[in-house]
Amino acid sequence: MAGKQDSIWIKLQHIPREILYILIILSMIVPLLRPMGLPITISPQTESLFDSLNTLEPGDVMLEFIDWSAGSMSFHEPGCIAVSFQAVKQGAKLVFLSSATEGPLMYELMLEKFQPVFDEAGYVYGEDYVYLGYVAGQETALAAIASDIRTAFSIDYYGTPLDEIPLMQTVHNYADYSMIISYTMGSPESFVRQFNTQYNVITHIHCGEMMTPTILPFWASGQITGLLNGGVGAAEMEVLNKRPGDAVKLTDVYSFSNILVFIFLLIGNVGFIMQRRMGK
Amino acid sequence: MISTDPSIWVMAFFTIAITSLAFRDNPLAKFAEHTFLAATAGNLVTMAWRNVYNIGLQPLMKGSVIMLVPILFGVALYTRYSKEYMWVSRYPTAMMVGIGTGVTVRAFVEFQFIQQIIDTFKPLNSFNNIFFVATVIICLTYFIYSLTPKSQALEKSMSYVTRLGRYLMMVAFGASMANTVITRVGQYAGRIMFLLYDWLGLG
Amino acid sequence: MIIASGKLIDFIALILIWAVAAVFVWIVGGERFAIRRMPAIDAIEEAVGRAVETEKAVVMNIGGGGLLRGEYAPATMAGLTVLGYVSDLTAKLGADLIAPMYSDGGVETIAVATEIIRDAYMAEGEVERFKSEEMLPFLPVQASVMALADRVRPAANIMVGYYWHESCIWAEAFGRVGAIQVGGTTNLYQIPFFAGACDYVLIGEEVYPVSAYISKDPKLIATIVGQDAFKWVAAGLIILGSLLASFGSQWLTQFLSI
Amino acid sequence: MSIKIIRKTVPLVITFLVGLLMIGQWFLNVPSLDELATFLQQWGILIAAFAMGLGSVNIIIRSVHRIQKREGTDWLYAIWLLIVFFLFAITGIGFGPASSQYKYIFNTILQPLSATMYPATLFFLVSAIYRTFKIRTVEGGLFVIVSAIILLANAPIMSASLPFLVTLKSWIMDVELTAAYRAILLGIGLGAIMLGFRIIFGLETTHLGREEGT
Repeated sequence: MAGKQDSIWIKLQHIPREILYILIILSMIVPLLRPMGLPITISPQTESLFDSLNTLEPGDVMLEFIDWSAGSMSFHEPGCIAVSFQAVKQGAKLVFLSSATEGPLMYELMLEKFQPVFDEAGYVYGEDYVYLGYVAGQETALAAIASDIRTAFSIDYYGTPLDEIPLMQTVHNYADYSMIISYTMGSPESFVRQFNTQYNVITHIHCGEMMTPTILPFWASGQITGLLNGGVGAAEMEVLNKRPGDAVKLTDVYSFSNILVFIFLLIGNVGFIMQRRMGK
Repeated sequence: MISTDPSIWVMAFFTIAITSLAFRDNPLAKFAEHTFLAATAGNLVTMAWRNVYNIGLQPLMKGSVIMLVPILFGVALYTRYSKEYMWVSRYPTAMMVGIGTGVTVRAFVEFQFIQQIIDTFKPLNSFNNIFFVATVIICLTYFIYSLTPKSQALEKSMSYVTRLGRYLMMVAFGASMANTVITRVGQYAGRIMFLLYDWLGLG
Repeated sequence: MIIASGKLIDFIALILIWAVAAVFVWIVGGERFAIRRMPAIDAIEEAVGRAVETEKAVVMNIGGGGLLRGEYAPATMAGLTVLGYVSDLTAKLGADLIAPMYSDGGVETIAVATEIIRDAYMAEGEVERFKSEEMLPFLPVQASVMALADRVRPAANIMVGYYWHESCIWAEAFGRVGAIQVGGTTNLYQIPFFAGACDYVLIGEEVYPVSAYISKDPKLIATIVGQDAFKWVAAGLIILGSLLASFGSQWLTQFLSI
Repeated sequence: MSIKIIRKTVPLVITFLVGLLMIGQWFLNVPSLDELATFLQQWGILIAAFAMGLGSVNIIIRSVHRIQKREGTDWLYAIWLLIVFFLFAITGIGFGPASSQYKYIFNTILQPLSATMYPATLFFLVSAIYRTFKIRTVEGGLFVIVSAIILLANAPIMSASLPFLVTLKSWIMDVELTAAYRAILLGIGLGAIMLGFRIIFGLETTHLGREEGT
């Protein structure tokens, strides 16, 4: 009897990993095919980003760092679209740039989806928004962009010299940036250091949920104004915009897979504890 | 309808090949990983070249001779592959490290020391505030490593505080860990979306 | 005013921190100080011992940060110190060591690691056991990590350095085959994973004093002491500021913002 | 002696001067320093761009070695690696990254790979959570229990039906976690300032490579 019970607890701890993987994949497929539309609560971090975006006046310049790689496209792209939508609604001018190597191609993929918004708002490339491309050097480059954007870029992504672009004629350094936002999976702190600490430029960050804890202390101290928490934050932003998109779709996925992972954790630990108890 | 676009099929193949790595180490995954490695390096060179050309070579050709200096420094980096001339690459490295360190360190005092301390000044009038201040201090003592001759005698009692600090950090790490799951799920769901919608044409 | 506005205290603080460090490094010295116990490092000796008993190998790797980039180099250097320690132990006690290298950590990282291991084996007079090809396999891709774990089934897996997503793959691949794991990285958002998956973990900045702990070099210890002094200062300031805030005074906040 | 000065001392002096200059520019109101710093930052970007090629050279060297060794099927992978690398580099430099050719190969080859590579860690994560995250000690127990709570709170379906989860999560995130991470960040901040000291004053020279040839 005891031996039989023992084996159950041990078995519980040795479910083949293939089964776990298939279950987790299923937990993503099902909600994507059968969306449920769960309510989304807005976190204070997203709220402060939204409020801050709403203070943009027509003509203000916002720097957007397209620093995600294809890996986090699934939530950074909707996040960027949602933020840019709100900025366009406020009439702000957008300067896109990248300090990550996959950035330029990510920008083009994002633009394919965002172009209709620009067209609707009557935004013209070069006058209302511009893309400058990639700059090497990470934090050194950020410092350069803050102090003089022309040291980092001489031409835009498509080869036009900056001085021939109408929008860029009034954009030189930190004094001309109303706020910046970085969509990054790299080092969000470096943006805060170079823009906020030095020049008090309003700094927003959109990073993966896994990195949010590491920069929460900076949000609490006000060094970061708006903090978009990965896919969850992107979904909240879409809700605030009243334009539900890809990020909202992801929300259902979180429900299923998080509960599943919770169950794995539970099974593993129940098996472990019971086995230990039986052993005694 | 399942896609008929060959490039979608290539994309689906790579997606599945990389995923298969989690199940078992296999040649397809290895093939896909090598492709990834090479393509990333190629992309890096492409992007770096644009920078070298736009910031360095073009101004040089337009007559700003001073750009010759950083270009020579950049080229000198590659001497590290020769045993004899490796020391030349120290010049650009020293330059790069000097600029990088200066740019970072100058901000740290305010950014990650004083500002963070200021924000911890909380009136001790609620449980949350007291808990907050206490947690910061207890966890901070975990990161004090050196012992003076005097405090060596106190090591044992100090170790209780460090252990408490470790517990408090473990709670924070547990929370971060759960957040990692949601990030990875969100990222991978993007691939599932691609496979379901773009490749298989469902939904 | 020559000092930029709002930066006076920051400037003074920077000079003060550096001055104290200089005093400890060049005047006081670190001989009188010790580093507190680090269970993760102590565990390494035990793990190597177990490897000898079970005739299994020890795997040690130093992450993918390389030595060129400012933010990652310190962690890699700490990893190299631990690698030196581990290879001393394996050379002395007789376990096999495998130190896989991966990513574009750079030729210099691999060269330095090779030298470190060779030196350790040379010092123990075991130079014939040093085989760079087998000891330092180059694993460009994660698939080979899993293959290595399955093939070698080591007794211990030690990971100290700068890690990104690969921390997960390494720890899981070697955890599966039952290795004792010691993890340490300065990448903040990978620490939680190490904290959960490894038997012993070095939390963030704890990676740095490791060199001082292992080598007992007075100069290194002195820097650590200088650093610690300001942790006490920070703790003191926090207590003072909170007490002042309790009585409604913002004096310290204003002073520090000058 | 003079060889040592050229090979070792001058690089250290460069780091020292450049580092102090960048720090001075930040704290002091001296316009000429600003100009110099702007200049140096541009140089820094340019050298960093050159440095990005180093990784590729490493990859090429390693692949050539692997091809020369002809071990099993390993060298075939190495050949494939070189082919893809040059496909990207030549297309990218020849046509430019904004060209339709480059966009095509990027979107078909690199984009799906990069998009799967890091997210696929999910599977390793899941099996590690199931297999290794056990309540063995107090530390482990706290870790597992808090993970479990946040996992549930992160599932909108649970947090919608059990509102206390949201309260609990926001307490953990805003009070406990922020405080604990703040302590870690303070430590790291001091560590970075001290590392800057060691680099600028030449105590830390590992980035300059081995002593050989000095």
